[in-house]
Amino acid sequence: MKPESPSNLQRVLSDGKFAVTAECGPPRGADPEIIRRKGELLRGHVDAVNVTDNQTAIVRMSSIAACVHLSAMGLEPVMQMVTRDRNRIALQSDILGASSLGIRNILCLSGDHQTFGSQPDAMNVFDIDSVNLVHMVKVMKADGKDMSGFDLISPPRMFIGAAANPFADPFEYRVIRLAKKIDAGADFIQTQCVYNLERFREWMRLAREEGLTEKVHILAGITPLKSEGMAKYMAKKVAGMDVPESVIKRMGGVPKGKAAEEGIGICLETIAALREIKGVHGIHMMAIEWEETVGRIVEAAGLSPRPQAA
Amino acid sequence: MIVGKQKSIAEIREIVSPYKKLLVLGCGTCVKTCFAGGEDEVATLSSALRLLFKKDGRSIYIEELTVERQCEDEFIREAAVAISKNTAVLSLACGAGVQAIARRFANVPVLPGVNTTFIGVLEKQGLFTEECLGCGDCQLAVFGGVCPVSRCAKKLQNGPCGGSRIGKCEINPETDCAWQQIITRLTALGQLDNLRKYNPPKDWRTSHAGGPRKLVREDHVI
Amino acid sequence: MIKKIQPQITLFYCINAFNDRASLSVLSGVAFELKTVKMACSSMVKDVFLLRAFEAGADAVAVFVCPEGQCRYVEGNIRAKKRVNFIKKLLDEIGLEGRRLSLHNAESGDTENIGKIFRQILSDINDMGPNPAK
Amino acid sequence: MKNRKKKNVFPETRVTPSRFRNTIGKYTVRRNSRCISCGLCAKLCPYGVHQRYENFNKSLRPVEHKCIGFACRENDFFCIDRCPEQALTLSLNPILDTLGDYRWTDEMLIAHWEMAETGNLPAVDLEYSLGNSGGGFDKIRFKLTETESCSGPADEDIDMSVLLNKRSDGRPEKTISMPCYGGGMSFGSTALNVIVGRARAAKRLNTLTCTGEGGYPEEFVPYADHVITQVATGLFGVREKTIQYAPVVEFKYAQGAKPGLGGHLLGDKVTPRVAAMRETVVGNALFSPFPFHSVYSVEDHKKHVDWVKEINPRVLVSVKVSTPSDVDMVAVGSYYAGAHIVHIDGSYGGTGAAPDIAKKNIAMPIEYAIPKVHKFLTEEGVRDKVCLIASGGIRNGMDVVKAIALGADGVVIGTADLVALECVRCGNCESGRGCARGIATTDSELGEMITEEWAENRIVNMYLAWRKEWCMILRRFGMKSIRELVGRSDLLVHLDYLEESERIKYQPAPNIKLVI
Amino acid sequence: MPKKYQVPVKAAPPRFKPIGKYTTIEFREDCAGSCRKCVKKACIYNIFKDNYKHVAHMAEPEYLYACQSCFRCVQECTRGIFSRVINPEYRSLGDDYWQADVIHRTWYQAHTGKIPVSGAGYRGPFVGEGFDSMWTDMSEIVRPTRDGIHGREYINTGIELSRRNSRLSFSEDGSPVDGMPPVFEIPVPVMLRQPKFGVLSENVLQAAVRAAYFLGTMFFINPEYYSANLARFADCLVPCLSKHNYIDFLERAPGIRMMELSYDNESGKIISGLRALKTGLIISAGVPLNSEAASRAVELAECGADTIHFYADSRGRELDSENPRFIKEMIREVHLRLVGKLIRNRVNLVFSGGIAMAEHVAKAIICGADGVTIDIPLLIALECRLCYRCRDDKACPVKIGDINPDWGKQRIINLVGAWRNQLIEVMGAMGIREARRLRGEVGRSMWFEDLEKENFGPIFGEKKVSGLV
Repeated sequence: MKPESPSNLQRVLSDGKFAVTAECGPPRGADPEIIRRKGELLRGHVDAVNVTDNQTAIVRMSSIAACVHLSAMGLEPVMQMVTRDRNRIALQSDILGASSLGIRNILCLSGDHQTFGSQPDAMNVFDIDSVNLVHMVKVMKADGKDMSGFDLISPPRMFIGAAANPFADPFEYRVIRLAKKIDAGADFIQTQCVYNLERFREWMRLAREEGLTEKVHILAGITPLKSEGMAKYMAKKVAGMDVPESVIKRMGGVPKGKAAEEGIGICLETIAALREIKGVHGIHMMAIEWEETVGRIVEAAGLSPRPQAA
Repeated sequence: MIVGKQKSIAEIREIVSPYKKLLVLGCGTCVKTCFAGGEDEVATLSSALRLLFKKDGRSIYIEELTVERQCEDEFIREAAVAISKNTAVLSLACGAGVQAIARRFANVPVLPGVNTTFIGVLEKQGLFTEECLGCGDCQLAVFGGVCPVSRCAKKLQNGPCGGSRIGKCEINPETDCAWQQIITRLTALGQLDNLRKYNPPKDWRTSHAGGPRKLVREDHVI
Repeated sequence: MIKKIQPQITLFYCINAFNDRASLSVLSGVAFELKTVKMACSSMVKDVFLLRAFEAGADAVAVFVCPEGQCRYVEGNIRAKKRVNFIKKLLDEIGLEGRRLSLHNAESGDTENIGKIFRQILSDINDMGPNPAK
Repeated sequence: MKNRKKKNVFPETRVTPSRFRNTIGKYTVRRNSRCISCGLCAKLCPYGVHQRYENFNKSLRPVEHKCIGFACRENDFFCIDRCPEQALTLSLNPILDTLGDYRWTDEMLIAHWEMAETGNLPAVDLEYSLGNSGGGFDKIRFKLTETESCSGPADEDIDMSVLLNKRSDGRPEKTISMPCYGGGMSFGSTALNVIVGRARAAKRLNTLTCTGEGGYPEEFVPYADHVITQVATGLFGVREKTIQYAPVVEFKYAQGAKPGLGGHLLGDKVTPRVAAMRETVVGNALFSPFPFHSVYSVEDHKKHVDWVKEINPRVLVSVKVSTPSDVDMVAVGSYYAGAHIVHIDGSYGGTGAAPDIAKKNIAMPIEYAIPKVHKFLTEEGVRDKVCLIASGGIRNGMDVVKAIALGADGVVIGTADLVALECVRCGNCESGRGCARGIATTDSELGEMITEEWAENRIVNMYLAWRKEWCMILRRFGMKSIRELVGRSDLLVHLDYLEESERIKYQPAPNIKLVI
Repeated sequence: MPKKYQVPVKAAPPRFKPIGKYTTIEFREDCAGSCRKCVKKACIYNIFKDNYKHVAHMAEPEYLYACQSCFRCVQECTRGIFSRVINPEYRSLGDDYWQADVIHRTWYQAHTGKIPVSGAGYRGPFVGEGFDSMWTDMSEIVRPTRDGIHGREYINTGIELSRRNSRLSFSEDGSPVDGMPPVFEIPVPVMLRQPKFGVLSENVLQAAVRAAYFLGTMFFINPEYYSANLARFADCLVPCLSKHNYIDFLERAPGIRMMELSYDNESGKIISGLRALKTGLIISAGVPLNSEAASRAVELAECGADTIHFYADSRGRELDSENPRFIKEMIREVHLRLVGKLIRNRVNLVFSGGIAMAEHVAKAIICGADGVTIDIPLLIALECRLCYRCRDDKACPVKIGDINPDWGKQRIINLVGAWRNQLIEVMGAMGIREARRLRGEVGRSMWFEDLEKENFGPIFGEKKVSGLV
């Protein structure tokens, strides 16, 4: 592996192509087959695969290990890393390790609070926050120094991602926070699932006004809905999610057996709309435990085939 | 003030059960204010314990006393006579008070009757909220007087997480989002620019990360 | 010879709600001991007084307060109610049964109701047995 | 003519609220936790019950004594109904059960606190003119007139002044601008700031106050023109100098509340300064003898009066006596001995400390003594030569004019001054460290609870409120001067002396059974 | 100079917390009381601190009622959590004659032996029923002693209980025809009488009898309660006997100096007989205070009783009447009847019933009594709360039966001492040096009706409302 070779995702984006990423949750177990099977479902449909880091604070196979498995299959992973579970020392060490294993993309997150997970009695860390993490990776990469200022013998190569939620409050502040992440060193941004297009457009408009879309690649989040129940659940129970009433109604308006189809239909419409928005450089598919649908959607949306890695 | 909550009767019963003569020692400052360890709570708890043990057919002698503060020698001293008459002390002070008593009276078991919960304020009747973590490096000037270290579930220093909704925190819809409050307040103060600045990782050495802390005032040491 | 022990009831009452010990005469013929503590407002019951009544050997403690919204001190009866509920929980924790403590809205002269309340308390004591911490 | 100019002195009101955080009112307004601090009540209430700091987003506790109570229901600003959260409750303040007594009712006390705060008669529906005693002033009323005339002279054109020297004996024809002056409260029994505050008030109102028998602290000197030097049986602090300072010297033969007893100052109150003033030992209880050791007869008394007149050729002499059955004789005797002012002190008056048996049982109430003395002086033909001052149980503004109509020229006020300073009449003036409210005490801490200025303003305000009441009465009878009212007992009625049909036209006195 | 009579008082603290008048209601939930300005810490009477000391030991919240009513906690509490209330027990203490404050002041006097003193003015009604419708006179100049409260020992409160001959008759040889009658004096015009109810245990009787003995006054005792234990106090005992048992009793109880014979139509005869039989024995006649009282007084005075002791009911009312008059009027009637018959000086009149306060002693004497007896105040001095539960054989809330007789004795001595000082207060103000001179001195008193008529009559005309209210 040549250290200077950039990530596939970075190349797709810098080539000005509409990128597609998808999410892939590692298993609650040690079996690598599961992650390989999931990877197989995504092969050819996406430019990179996000591997979550103990998502929703439930213990799973580590993100780094899962990334390595995918990498070995020839898929490009985006390693997610949360500040919830590691202090700054562990974070840096893991970044160096990940880089050494050929992982070239990182998505810096603060992580879901442990109260939502299976072990709410855990102590959290939150030594630094996600903006600090972005900045930390940036400094490691660009200056070749760790946080203490020590010169790293070989700096990690990472295409740095950060998350943004255009739907959380306070809305006015969301763009400021985006700018902050960009200033800290984010190369790309993956957003929370978009159902409320209107609000997303508004957010993008503000981001454009601030000139942020020139500085960063924004990938809009997409999650296909399976049922009315899921839509309702996401609307009510999932933090930071904005599922408008109209979407829930739409999901409920079709017979039970047709709901999944309707969900996919909504996705496709959304993707079509997103592609019209200036500054949106790609989508990020979060098909929760429904990876098989990603390929179908990508194809139907006319985003297939994906550009080949050089 | 330090906010605490009395332990459950079952737990207290467990820890006091080896002793025959017990001093229930209240503290008249913080824990009194949050109704965990003042004169009234001492009286109520003592009475409850007497009933409890009597019900079980056990006899226990319980003495009641409340001093102004269990964390200051001058007031601890006032308890010395009562302590010497009993085989154990059930302290209704915060953890500091319990340890201060333990340190001053080497041969007496000192048992905690209160869970020290946080440093907070009485927001309104019956509602105490945490306001400070004692991190040792106060940045409230930047945050418009609202502390993200104690009041944000993730101690975020650079803005709200994606879970903030209608001013509430994602982990509990009853909890106000600290960042929403910071933003509201800074907006009102016209200091929103504070938030555009990047806040570097916090130096936690002044907090618990640095181990038990000491504060030395050289000017007070002779 | 086993001496039948009479149940003991301690009654705390607000004189604005109930100040008519004569109406307790409806209970004549029922064998129990009654100890009364009158208060200028039911909010004068402190947690500790209720417990001390049990310590003093009461099998049940009743608190008579004014009907809601009619307290001379505006919220005294509400305070009393909350304290009683707190102590009920505490009694449950101790294992004395919170049922031994009860709060009633009383009105002077309503002897029928008062009789009913006492009969209920006595039947409760009968169920629960005497105060085990006597 | 100089004096005439002075008669309508009309000091300004300086609003002077209570020293205490929580006020006591007739009604209680409570705010429960439903309150969302919206601030509507503060905007609505024109009486200032609900207040807000501009920069503080929580509501403050209601200022209860300003609340006009259930009568407010009619108003569209009635906060209880308008509160969007129903967080406010209005009720009669149950604390009133424990406040006041038969003579000074709860409402009378609260009303006087309000007068002392604002200088106005209270807006709240309080009965402040009638006590609950069931006799005397509480059953006497001014006759109803055909028309309740509101026209007539304006307040500032009504003359309230009283001429103290009617003897035409070459001594100053001193007047005071209102028909009352302050009774003696000694240095030692009452906090220094209180008595100096009274002196300052006396100066502003152009009237007098009295040293009591505890001597003449130098703090009085700036107000010397308004301070009576009392010569009592203990002769504490009586010096040539203090006689020379004084416009009036008062011989205290007896005090209504404890007739036949000398003053009594408990040891605790005898602080170093008090002891120095009284030339005695710190911490030693002081009993004044009774009566004057040198007075066995009217002739002896005359010698006393002459002695004082000799020392200060400009001084007027007042003789303060209690009300035995021969009070009329005593009054005439005093006059013949040379007194300018005969001051009769009835049995129900106030005091710092007196045996309960004396306060209740000895000597007659002032309501009887005034007409008795007035009549006798008139029959003797000397009524016009002497200024008759009454005191002892004269509580409020209406009592003042009733006393004048019964025959006094003016009255002396003690307790009401203290009520203006928020006395609650708990009666523990002498026990422990003294007055818990910092009025009748020399305790180093309690004695500093009141400032001179606060005391002055409160007292002035109360009299300004009273003056409004007096003016209404005088206007009702078409009078322009309080002097016209003297002895006009024909304008009075007594409820017990009226036929039922007549009686119901008058406001009945409160008749509440109190727990005593 | 002879030794002057003085009552040595010394504090005898109550065994039970007296029922206080006020306390505070606090909404404690609004504040836990750890504020720097906490009024509970600042209370100048230290009420709250003391309350906490008690809370650990008391089963009942009585100790809460120790408030002196200064309202500072109510007004200064930063959170305004206080309101003040009257103790409901205080509200139901006593009745409308034996009022709560009368009981309270009696407790105070029995405790301290001091006279009740307070600040501010008189706080009661203008005028009241009974003794409350009269005032005593004072004098601006005339004084029995000239030195304030000093020199009071020269005021004599003593009265006689023995018969006085108005004049001596001599035989032709110049020797007195009758022997000089014995002179029997007591130093206070207040005698004690065995109460009609209450827990009259041996201890209680001992306390009262020893107090009477110590004070030099008399104790009127029911003969059934007489026991050998009391024999050494015989000097102060007055057994209340009837014609059926007086002979037996006098034989059984040696050393009795005075006895009382309950009145019936043979009383005159018995008294004459006794006089001859027991010269030197002081004989009192116990007479119900009813409509016949005045004529019986005349009858008994004429047949040679030393003292006539009239019994009104416990509230000082005439007996056997549908429209009873008050003892004040009854005393006037009896006294004036004897004066009218010119025999007032032969006998001494003692009245019992309704004497609740020191002022009643002075006023009864002014009305024409020589002395009074008290019973209920004795019980109150021993902390009685007049709950009358003993009448139903229920337990005494203050366990009067178990008192220490020495403590009880001191309490009663304190009470009588305080009353005597108050009597002196009144006599001093009036300028009277002898209690005997006070008797019947209505000229030195003022009566409501007279004052009204004299002073209000000319102004307001005729009074249309009868009575006081």
